[in-house]
Amino acid sequence: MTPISLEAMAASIPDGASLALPPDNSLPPVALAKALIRRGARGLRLIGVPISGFATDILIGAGCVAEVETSAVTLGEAGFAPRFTAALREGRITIRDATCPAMHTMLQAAEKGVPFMPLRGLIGSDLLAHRPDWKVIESPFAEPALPGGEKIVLLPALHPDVAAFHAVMADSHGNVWVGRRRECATIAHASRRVLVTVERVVEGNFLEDERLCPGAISAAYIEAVAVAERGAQPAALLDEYGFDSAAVMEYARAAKTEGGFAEWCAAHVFAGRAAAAA
Amino acid sequence: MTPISLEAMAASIPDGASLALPPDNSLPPVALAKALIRRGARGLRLIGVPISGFATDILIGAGCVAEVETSAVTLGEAGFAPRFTAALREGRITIRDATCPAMHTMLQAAEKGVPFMPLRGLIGSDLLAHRPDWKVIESPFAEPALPGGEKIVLLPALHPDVAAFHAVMADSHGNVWVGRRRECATIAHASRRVLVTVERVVEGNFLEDERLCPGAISAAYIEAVAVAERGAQPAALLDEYGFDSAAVMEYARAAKTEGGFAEWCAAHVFAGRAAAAA
Amino acid sequence: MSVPFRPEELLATAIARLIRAVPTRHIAVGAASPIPAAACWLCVKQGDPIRLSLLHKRSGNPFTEGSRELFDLTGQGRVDLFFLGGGEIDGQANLNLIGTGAWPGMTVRFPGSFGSAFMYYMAGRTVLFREEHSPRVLVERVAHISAPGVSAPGVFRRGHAQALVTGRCVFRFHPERARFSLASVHPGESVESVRAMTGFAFDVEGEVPETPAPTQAELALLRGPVCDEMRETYPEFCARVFGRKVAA
Amino acid sequence: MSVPFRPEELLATAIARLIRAVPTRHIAVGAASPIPAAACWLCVKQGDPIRLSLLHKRSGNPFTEGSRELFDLTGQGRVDLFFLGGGEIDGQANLNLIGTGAWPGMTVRFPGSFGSAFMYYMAGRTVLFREEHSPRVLVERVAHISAPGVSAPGVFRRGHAQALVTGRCVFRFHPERARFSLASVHPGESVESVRAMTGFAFDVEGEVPETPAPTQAELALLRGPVCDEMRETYPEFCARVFGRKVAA
Repeated sequence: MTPISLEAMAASIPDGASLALPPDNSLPPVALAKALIRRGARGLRLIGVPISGFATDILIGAGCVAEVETSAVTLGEAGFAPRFTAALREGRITIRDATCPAMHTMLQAAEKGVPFMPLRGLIGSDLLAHRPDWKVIESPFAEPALPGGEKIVLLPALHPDVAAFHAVMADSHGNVWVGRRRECATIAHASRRVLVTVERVVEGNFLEDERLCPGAISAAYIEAVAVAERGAQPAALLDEYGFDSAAVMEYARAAKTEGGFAEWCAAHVFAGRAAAAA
Repeated sequence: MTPISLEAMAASIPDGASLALPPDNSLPPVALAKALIRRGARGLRLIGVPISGFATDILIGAGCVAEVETSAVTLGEAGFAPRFTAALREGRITIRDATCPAMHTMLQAAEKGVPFMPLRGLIGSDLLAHRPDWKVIESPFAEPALPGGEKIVLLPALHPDVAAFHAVMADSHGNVWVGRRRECATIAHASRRVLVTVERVVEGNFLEDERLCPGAISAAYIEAVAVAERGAQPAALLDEYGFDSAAVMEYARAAKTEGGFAEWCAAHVFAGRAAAAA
Repeated sequence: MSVPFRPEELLATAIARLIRAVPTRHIAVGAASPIPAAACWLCVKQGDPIRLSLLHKRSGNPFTEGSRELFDLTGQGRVDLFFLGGGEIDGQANLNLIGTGAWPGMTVRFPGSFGSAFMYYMAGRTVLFREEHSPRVLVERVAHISAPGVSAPGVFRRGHAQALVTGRCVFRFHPERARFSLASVHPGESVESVRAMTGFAFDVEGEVPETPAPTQAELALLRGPVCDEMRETYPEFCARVFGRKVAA
Repeated sequence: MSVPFRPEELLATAIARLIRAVPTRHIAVGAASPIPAAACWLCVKQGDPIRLSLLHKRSGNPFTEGSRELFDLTGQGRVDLFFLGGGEIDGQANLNLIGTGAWPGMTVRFPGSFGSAFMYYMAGRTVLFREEHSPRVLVERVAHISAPGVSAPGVFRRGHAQALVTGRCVFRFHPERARFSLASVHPGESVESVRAMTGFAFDVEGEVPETPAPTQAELALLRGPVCDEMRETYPEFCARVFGRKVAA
């Protein structure tokens, strides 16, 4: 397995692609998001699995995004996501609101190769009213608690064009290791293409190691791997490095305004490239 | 977490319970099956996840079983399961035939707390004709490959009374480690009670260890743990010990007849107890 | 003799009493504020045999199937109690985590519904928690329903709101009539002061007691072992409320 | 100049040719006999860029989500080729893995359907393999259908049988007319000898060639690197067919 460069990986994601991203507590590919900003991506349709965080906000701020399908966009302790909020108000993006288990369920339907899956809840929520793609049926199975019959929602399978996340490591065969963050496996299974950034590439085969295998995703699903050290920061990466609250707080303050965001980008997204080119 | 004895665990499984068991390549609780034979369990309804092997055949041979719901009963390289075949012919058990992904899907529906899940395939198979609990509907979602509409099967959630498997180890908190055999997690999630035999109990907390956590099942699901060294034999246990083909071949030969099975039981199921009591 | 306490400590002990009011084996704590987490730890440290699944705990996160496991666990009926809040909460216990103005929140946009449109139906019960108690938050009718307080017949629903705890009072929820009643008012508040700051109508049955102050034993647990458990996940809260320095 | 070869080697090379006849990125091999596995390894060792997922490989088993992953993978359309057999196979390529006599196999019970009632529809294509070629196995109409050879309109079906390889011949399957045609006969067989031992009617189009013998290069690969890969999973097969001793 030969890793590609981060910039080549970003270049391989076409404008307009639907791109599934895990949130800040689950291996977000922040370095790749910055590379997408540098390449000037446009019209991306982001999918939050099941919510969206820092990477989504910076992509929106940089004008890369047309639509977000997610259950929430948040910077966690640092508050509302400022560029998401501004872009939504200004009509520059659309949002398809969902609820966390609905995002998981739609991806699991794709993972299992079925056209839909049911989910309880949802009925009576205005989310449902705004999702014509979610259908209510009468369940054909008897539910003892509901002798009069049960209404239930069917959610369609969601097949992202691209899934991207930041794994701890890849092995010589292109398998990647995500540990307990198994939702990364679900999006890998559900998506047409899977792009993974990693801290490092190691020798060997995770699938041959009983201790590493349960947290691995087979190379069968993975199109390309790129090395991006500290590629999830400011988010945490399992026990490799912690969440950088100060950096997210600084971002949240800066990104309150368009100008502040542009300055933040100059310092944190483009500065690296200038240095690398020098 | 204080382990209970194997005999106490067997005693806690009531006659008539539905009992989900993984097959020979996935941590079967063979020692527990032998303890069930020793306690004289009756009327068990076994569920193969997704197929059934050695443990199922010995339970059937000993008269513990009323029904099997599974996708196959087999001794693998050692051929047909002799006591299953004999009991079925003699009308002493009934079988509800399924297909592997249907077993997984029914358990995943229980895992997700939904009343049913769809599965493709199945239509045109006689399996479906013999499963009145499986329903065919018109999918409410458009499938581009089928402009005239799609018929699809809905399978009901399957909630076993008890799930049992043999894990490598338990920790001080009652978490257990099954490595890559994640179907054990699915049956743990889907079942009302979960009983786990292990090779050993170790200090610590698997959930705190990024390397062990992905292959662990949280104690949240587990009612009791019992230590049973070599508890999966003659089946294999990950990299702990291999499959004992010779023992299975010997069983397959002996169990061709009722008398041969009785002799095998005397030597391999009851002998240990006599020795322990001495 | 009463010991001085902080408002957060009052709220945590009030929530702990709601937890203990109903048999509870397993509580999941999501992205909610640290106060519900403190209440859960208080019950545990008082010896209640409760399992806590803390979604945001980094080391020892209880979920090994990724973030869907919380929802699956709840779907299975294994979560007795969950906590939810809302940008708006109305008198029928409807929650709005979407925003105000035209859909999808063109006046004020909140982060989004998270898991509310599932958890609120499928958890054994829910304690609603929102510190801000104002007519802006507690409204007659939410602008958009992320998750409804009650459900029509034919919809599978395992649980409802047990109570709504705010910075001013504790409301109990009655799903059969889809209304709140005032259960207790915090020190310094009255039925009238609560009514003045609440956008929805609620019931008052007889004399409304004051929310009991934390006992000395409760405060000792909160400031000691509860704080110890919470520092990794909520360092700033522990520093601010319990006066514990953030570890270097 | 021909080298002596074993029947298993002929079958493996015949299957390898069927694999190579269609672009193939990923093959899953289930509980089938070792001969299809040998065919897959032969293609790999000949340099074809094919990924193999061997369900029964113990070390390095490719599945990290337990045994459901094979079925999910196939549901996703990521498996181009799968192998199936059957206690009975009929002229419409219906498979019976249930048994004969009244349901559920009261005369002869087979082990069961395994994943056939899903894989046969959802894999890109299936090579049917059954060494025993007799009227008992290849029947006019199977007693019970575990998995049907063709499906009605309105049923999602990604693939069908590509071919049926037996100890006597190779049949090609034509899903549009739901019939087999005779593609080649193994050395020593003829159209007539095959017809005599086959319980179903099949088509014969023009001259039926003999199944090509394995080349010297194929035999060298089978007996060398292919055997090396297969010994862990199929030690007895490797000992019997390739003359390799079982490791102590």
